[in-house]
Parts: sequence; structure tokens; C-alpha cells
Amino acid sequence: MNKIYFDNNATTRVDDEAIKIMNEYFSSEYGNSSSAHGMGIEALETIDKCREKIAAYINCEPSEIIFTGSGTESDNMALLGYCHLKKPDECHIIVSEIEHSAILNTAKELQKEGYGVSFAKVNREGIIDLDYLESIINEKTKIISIMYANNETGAIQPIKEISEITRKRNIVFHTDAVQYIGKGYIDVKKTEIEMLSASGHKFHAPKGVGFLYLKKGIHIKPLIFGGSHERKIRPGTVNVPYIVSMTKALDVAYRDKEKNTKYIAGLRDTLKTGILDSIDNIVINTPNNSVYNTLNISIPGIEGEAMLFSLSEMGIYISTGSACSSGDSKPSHVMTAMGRSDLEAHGSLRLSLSKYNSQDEIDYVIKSLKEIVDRIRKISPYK
Amino acid sequence: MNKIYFDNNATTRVDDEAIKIMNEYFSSEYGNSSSAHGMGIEALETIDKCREKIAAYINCEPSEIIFTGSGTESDNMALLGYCHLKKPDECHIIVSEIEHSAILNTAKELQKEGYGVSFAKVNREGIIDLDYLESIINEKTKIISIMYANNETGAIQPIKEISEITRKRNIVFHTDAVQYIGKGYIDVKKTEIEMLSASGHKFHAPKGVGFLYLKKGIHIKPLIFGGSHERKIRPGTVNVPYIVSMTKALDVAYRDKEKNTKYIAGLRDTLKTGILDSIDNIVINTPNNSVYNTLNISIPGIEGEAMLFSLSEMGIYISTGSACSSGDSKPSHVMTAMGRSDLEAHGSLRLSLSKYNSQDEIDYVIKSLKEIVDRIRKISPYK
Amino acid sequence: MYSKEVMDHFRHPRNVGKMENPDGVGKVGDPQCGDEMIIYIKVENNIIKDVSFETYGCAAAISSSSMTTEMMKGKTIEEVLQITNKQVADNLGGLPANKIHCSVLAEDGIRAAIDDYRKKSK
Amino acid sequence: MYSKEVMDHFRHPRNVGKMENPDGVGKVGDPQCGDEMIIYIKVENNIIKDVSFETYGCAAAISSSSMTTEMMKGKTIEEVLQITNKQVADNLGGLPANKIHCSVLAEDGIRAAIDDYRKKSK
Ligand SMILES: Cc1ncc(COP(=O)(O)O)c(C=O)c1O
Ligand SMILES: Cc1ncc(COP(=O)(O)O)c(C=O)c1O
Repeated sequence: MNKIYFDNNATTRVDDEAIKIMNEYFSSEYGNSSSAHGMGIEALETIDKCREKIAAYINCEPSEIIFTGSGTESDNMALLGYCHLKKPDECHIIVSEIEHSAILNTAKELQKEGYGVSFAKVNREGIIDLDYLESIINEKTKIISIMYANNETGAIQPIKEISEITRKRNIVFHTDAVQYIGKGYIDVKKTEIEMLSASGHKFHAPKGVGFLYLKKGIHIKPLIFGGSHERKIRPGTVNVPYIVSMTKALDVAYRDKEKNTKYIAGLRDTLKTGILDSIDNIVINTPNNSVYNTLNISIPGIEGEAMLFSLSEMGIYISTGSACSSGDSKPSHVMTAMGRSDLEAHGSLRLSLSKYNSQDEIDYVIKSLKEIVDRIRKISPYK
Repeated sequence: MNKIYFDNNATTRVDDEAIKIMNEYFSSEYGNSSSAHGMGIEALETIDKCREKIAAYINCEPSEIIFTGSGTESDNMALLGYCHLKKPDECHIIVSEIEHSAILNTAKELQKEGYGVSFAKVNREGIIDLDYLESIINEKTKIISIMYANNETGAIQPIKEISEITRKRNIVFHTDAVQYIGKGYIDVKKTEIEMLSASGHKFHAPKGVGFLYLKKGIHIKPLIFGGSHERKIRPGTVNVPYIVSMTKALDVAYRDKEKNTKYIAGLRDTLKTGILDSIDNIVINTPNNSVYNTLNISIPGIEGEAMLFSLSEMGIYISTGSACSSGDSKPSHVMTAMGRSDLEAHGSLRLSLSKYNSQDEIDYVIKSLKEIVDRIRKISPYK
Repeated sequence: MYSKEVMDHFRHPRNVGKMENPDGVGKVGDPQCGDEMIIYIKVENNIIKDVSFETYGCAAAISSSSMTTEMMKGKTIEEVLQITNKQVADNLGGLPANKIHCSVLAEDGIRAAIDDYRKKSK
Repeated sequence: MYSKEVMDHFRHPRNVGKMENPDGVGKVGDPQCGDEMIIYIKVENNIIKDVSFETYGCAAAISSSSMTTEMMKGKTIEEVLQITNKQVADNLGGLPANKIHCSVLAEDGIRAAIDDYRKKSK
């Protein structure tokens, strides 16, 4: 069966160039970057070259890039690491309602530890309400963490405006750019950002590698202790092959950005139009200002898992904001935050594309979706 | 230049089979194990199969294996994770003096946080002094962490005897088995162990993946928060390719164990005899009961980095317990704990072999070592 | 993940649709949790003469509904009240642990429909 | 990592060895830190007539010693006291940041040898 993978916000296929370049580091250039001998020094030079390249993409210093084992780890380092150097009763945190669980559950953990935590709201488009955000800042607010683009809807957040608020008030600004980096340009100097998280597997690098940009002068407490790798902020033998691969994937992403943006945005638009034309009563959850690969729709009255499962049977892979599929009892917190009804939230589907998708796939997905919706609507009490 | 890699306790070349099997997970089976669709389910099944295999090798339940991003992370999860569920003034910890920095610096961090920490001593052979260990246990001792085999000397610790002590006193026993797994057999039921750390890159799997065995009923606080991967104990999108690779590397290690043990131990013995025969005034730091691939010697009066550097120039890669090479000011804590003098500690060299080494390499290293020692001894005030 | 029976009943659900003039209607579940089931019955001489359903929910919920209606047909009221969620799941060749609640919903649906019938026919 | 000059002086150190009947001996460093340097001098008419060294330490320490002795030869006492660790490092084509202390050791060695000479010749 042909696999039609429309779940690129969950994870991506690793780019061929990013696979190729990594392989020599397994069998030939396998030195430990902490070793003092020639192979160690070469490994260290390799990762430092990667550090320079990545720094250039977001316009920071190489020494401000810390390699990590995932987006989740980067997020935790930023939030836990920053707050754990402050006393709970002296530190108020703001995160948005639509953050990924890597931020949301970390903020909730800090809340348990006694830190003040407030949640920034979004409007019906899934975009941060700036007035509300300003209203919940207080004199103890030390850090605000708001994602660059949302993983469920693709909504791009007003990062520039938020950074103006944080700069004015001397608050540290962290952004989870996991879904944005490689798709849009980032400049942490122009748009003043103190910390930024990224994860390789969202831009055609492997799963299990990421980085944290940590502005010089901002201190965080490490989550783990050990050797002196990554300036003691993130000890553990450095994953040279994945860092090389992640760097190459980012190179490719920015090298081919214009071409891919046009191509993928085109596919998405056809997909959207095709769905709207063939299926009625659709709610669009992805706003205009979104990453170009994401389309989130709701089909009220059809439970998402039933859709997901039926599509999966046909070799089409997507995701849903319905609870049933994740073992949770509530539907997507993002859909709820956007004011979607229970039926809308449980009926939400995310189709997220990549450069590996084709027009034929789009056509097939539209056709299949229509068939399944027709079939399941017949069964549902909500037509 | 031919590379002669005798630094396999620092890291290893990835096994060819372990490379081969991993590659399809980058470009074809790249699903996210948290996804509800077919590719996600396959990914989940893949890692659960790996979990079963690994569990079988140490005789635990598959659900007791948690995949991590490194040996350092596993160590921290065990020590920080366990202690952070207890109040500092109610929890006394014992670690040995010869632990890797992943345990040692974590214990020191806990000490800063107010936990009681004692350090178990070793004898001149680098082996835990059991009487002393028993003498520092007190009624608040909750956890003892002692490594299975030491990374610098290869010394195998009396794990069985320690587990009898911890079982008798109802203390949790964690062992850092990073240098032992794949080289010796482990049975966490026969030898009762509650937690065990492993890291792939010491047994011909990639750097940046490891696991923690966590006995059912033992609770730890996660270091990071996020999604529900790895039973919420270790969130972050699961690194399927590396887990597959690590499992294959362990398969290969145990499949070929008898053959490789014999082969590598033979090489090491020739190396040892050759060095002792050609260079005088050598101190042997590796005891008889050691992992079969490690030879640690001291050449008093020759600073290790000078040796390491000279060998590296000739394409021979080893490591040293001298400070100069690591930017620290003190020589190896392991050598010091073993009662080695400053000159002995700074003159310590670790040669750690693997299946990829050959008899020719051994001969060349003996010859080169002799030449360099002769040359540098002429310069040194200590002959 | 799902058994062949679940797949079959999900793809080709039996007894689907709203019933005109039912003798009893049972509505259970909650859209907030992502599932809702309506069972319609026609009863003659204490026997389930006809049964149909409408279900909003996942594949397990839909196939549980379908299987349940199949099991109800032609049985007496007392007999259908003996149907347990376990029997439904067993007849479906088993359900994944996190989907057992779907068969519980079906069992609840039977009870609700019978209750409604008894109330109406009093 | 190391410059060509460091490599050269490490591989072929100049003026190596213990000196018979030196006029001054300077011993600096500490085996605990992994380095120790002994500089031997012969002085005639306030001029360094001969100089040699023995060094225990890393490649940077050994090459710094070698370079320093080369720099001392034929100079007056006042002149050698002007030699700085920076000059030693510069003449070696630079040293890595974490190895600068090796050139400092060499500078200290000069001072210690001259001190000893002055004490003895009093
Ligand atoms: C917005 C966002 N943040 C964080 C993460 C976590 O990244 P990782 O899976 O690498 O831990 C993800 C994806 O999983 C994400 O979409
Ligand atoms: C004994 C021991 N424990 C822990 C570690 C840390 O493992 P990792 O490098 O995977 O973090 C190492 C090696 O680096 C080790 O030798």
C-alpha cells in the first residue's frame, strides 16, 4: 500500500542529504567530542561548525546554541532551568493556553512547586490576545513563553509584538519555535528573544535532537549533571551524527525555502479548496497567517478518531484533536482555547504537508475524505 | 594515516548491522510512536519489541525499561528522580568515589540541595571496600549508587555483595552499568538491582541513546515534563532509529560475546605483556577482575597529555587520567581514590579495545609507546 | 490494534439509522467525551422486533453499537437486559484496553432504551 | 590545536637535560597539577652562557620550556628578566587558552633560576 503521509507536524521523513551526511559519523568519524586526541578534536570541530551554521540561521552567537536531545528537553531547560534559579514566590510565569504539552505540563509542574503561573488566551483564530497578555503581567512576571507557530493549527503568533512587550518590561521571552524554524525566517536580534527551542524531527532531521538558543547573560539551572559537555548546561556525550544531520536538514530547508514554500502552500490551498467544495459544514481552524504546510479543519459530528482510523486503513496518515485517540478524556486544549464546541473539537483533523507530498496525493485524500465523511455521517446522530 | 582507536571506553564505532537496521527508520518507517495512525502504531510496536529484547538481556519486565537520551540522563533520572520524591533531611545517599561524573556531580548537586551524601571508598585495586560501605550506611540511607564496572580502570565491582547489603537493609540499589552491559551478563532478579543505567555508544550503538531499568514499584520524579511518551517518565518524541540500533548492537554484543571476549582479552593481554616487557617502571591500574577490554597503566614521571598527544600524532587514540587534557586542575579522581600518587595519576593512560582492533595494531602501539616514553623521559626530571 | 470483527462492524455497521415511531429510545454518552449513542427499539410481545442505532464516536464505539443491536434482535426484554459489555467486547473479538468504555456505553444504551420503553408503555 | 612551532619544540626540544655545576637552578610548578619545570643556568659576566631544562608536563609545557631556554641564551640577566610569558607564547605561534599557564610557568622558571643565581653569588 502506498503511504500518504500528511502528518508532518507530528514528525517528518529525514531528508536524504541529512541521512547521507550523518552516516559517516557512525562508522568512520565516530570520535567523542570530549576526547583530547585527534578524533575527539575533529568531532568537537564538527559540532562547533554546526553550531556556527545554526547560529547564523537565527542570527545569534555560536556560543548561544546548546544542543539538546529533543524539543521537549529544550522547552524544559528554558522554563524549569530559568525558574529554578528563582524563588517560587518571587517568580511569576506566563505561558499561552495553546502551548505544546512540553511547555504546558512544565508550567503546571512549576505551579505545583509554588510558582505563579498565568495562561495567555487566544482568539477564535488561535492567535494570542495581546491586550489580555498585557493585562496578566504583574511586577513578579519574570518569563513569558509563547510559541512561534502552533503545532495543531499552524497559527503564527505575534512574536514581534510580544517581544516588544517583554523588552519594555524587562521580562525574559522564550519561544517554542519547533514548528516554525526551517519554515520561516527567525532573527533573535531584530525580534528580541532570549530563549528559543527547536527540534530536528520537525524539519526533516531525526527525532531525538534539538537545540536551545540561550542568550548570553541569561542563566539557567541545568536539568542534568555530569561532564562538561555543552558548557555544563547539557552534559552527556554529544550526539555528533544527529547534530550534523540536523544542521544539514536546516541548510536544505533554508536553501530550498522559496521553492518549497510555494509548492507546499499550493498543495495546501488545493487541499483546502477541494475539501470545502466537496464536503459541507466544514469549520476551518487554520488562520490565514499560518505556517504554509498546515490545514486544520473540523467536521462537527464526526469523531476524529473514526476519521483518522478510516483514513489510516487507506494508507492516509493524519492526526486529530479528538481525545479518543490519545487515551485522554478531553479533546484538544488548543481547539477548546479557540472556543470550538465539543463537537467541533472532537471533529478536528490536522493535515500537515511536506515537500514529499504530491498533487496526486492531495486529490486522493480529498476523494477519500469525502467518501468516509459520507459514510460516517450516516451513522452519526449529528449530520 | 591509519587510525588506531584504543579509546573504546570513551565511545565506540557503531556496529555495521546496527547502522544498517537503523537507516530504514529515517526514510521509510519514520512514524512518530505517539501517532494514532498506522505508521505511529508500527513505530510503537517497533520500540516495544526493542523494549522486550532489552528487558530479556537483563531479565526484567519490558515495562521496566525506559528509553533515554544518554547514560548521563539515565543516571540523573535514577539519582535526582529518586531523591526528589524525598525530603532532603530524610534522605541520605551513598555513591562511590570512583563514579562517572554523571553520578558524582549529580550527588554533589543533591548535597548542595541539602541531601546527606557519603562517598564509598575503594581499595588500591579500585574496588569498593565493602566494610567501609557498610560503615557509612545510616538509618536515613535510602539509595546507594555504585557502578558495575569503572570506565577508567575497567574494575568490576562486587555488585552481588552490594545488592545483598541493600536488600537486607531495604535500600534502593542503583548501578551505572554503562561500561559493563554488552560485555558481561546482567540479571537484575538474581542480583537484586532496583535501577540500572545504560548508554548505547559504549557497545557499538550511537551516542545519544540509552535506557534506564526502573523496577516496578520504585517511583521517580521525571526530570522533564511534556507528552505521555515512556509512561510520562521521559517525555519527548521517541528516537525510534537509535532505539532500534541500540537493540541490534546489544543483540550483536551478546550473540558474539564468547568470541569477542576471547579475542579482545587476548589482545589486551598481549598489549599488557608487551608494555611491561619493553618499558620499565610501569604501574598497572586495571585489576584482574575487570572488563576484558580495558588496560589502565601509569608511567610515573610522564604527564599523560604529552603521551596522549604524541600518540595522537601517530594516529593512535587513547585517553589519560591527567588533568591537563581536560582543562581541570586535578588529576583523575579515580586514580586519586585508588591511592595513586600525583605522578602516577598524571601519568595514567587508558587503552580500551574493541572487536575492531587487531594484533598488528597492538604491536604497533607497543612499539610507539616505547619510543615516546624513551623520548619524553629524557626531558623529564622524573626518569 | 482492532480485531477483524471490530473492523467489519465499523466498515459495515448493521442496523444504522433513526427509527420512525420507536417504542423506546436510549440516549447515552456525552459529546464532550467524544461519544454518544442512541438506540431505538420496537417491541412486540415483550420481544425486540426491531432495533437501530445512531452513534457518534470512534471506531470501537460504532462497532460496539452495531454488535449490540445485532445481539438484541429477537430477544426478550429480560434477555437483552442480561447482555453485558463483556459479551459485546467478546463478540467483537476483544477491544483494546482504552476502548473498553465503548462497550460499556453500549450496555448502558440497552438499559436506557428499555427504561424508556417501560416508561412509555406504563 | 597546537601551532607548528609548539609541535617542533615538543618533538625536538632544545637544551634538554640536567646541567653539571650550574650557577643557578630554578624549579617551579607542582606535580600535583601535572607540571614541573627546572631551569639550569651558567652565567659569565652577567650573561647567560648556557641554559638547559628538565620539564615534566604536557606538550605546551615542554615546548614553552624549550622556547624559553632558546630565548635566554646569550642575554644579560636584566634582559632575560624582561622576557614575558606573552613573548614565549608569541614565539611559539600562540598557545591554546587553556595552555597559557604553561608559558607563565616558563616565565616563573626564569625568575627562579636568576633568584637562585643571585643568592648563590652573593
Ligand atoms: C510546538 C512543539 N513543541 C515541542 C515539541 C516537542 O518536541 P520533541 O518531540 O522533539 O520533544 C513539539 C513536537 O512534538 C511541538 O510540536
Ligand atoms: C560509567 C559511565 N557512566 C556514564 C557515562 C555517561 O554516558 P553518556 O555519555 O551516554 O551520557 C559514561 C560515559 O560517558 C560512563 O563511562
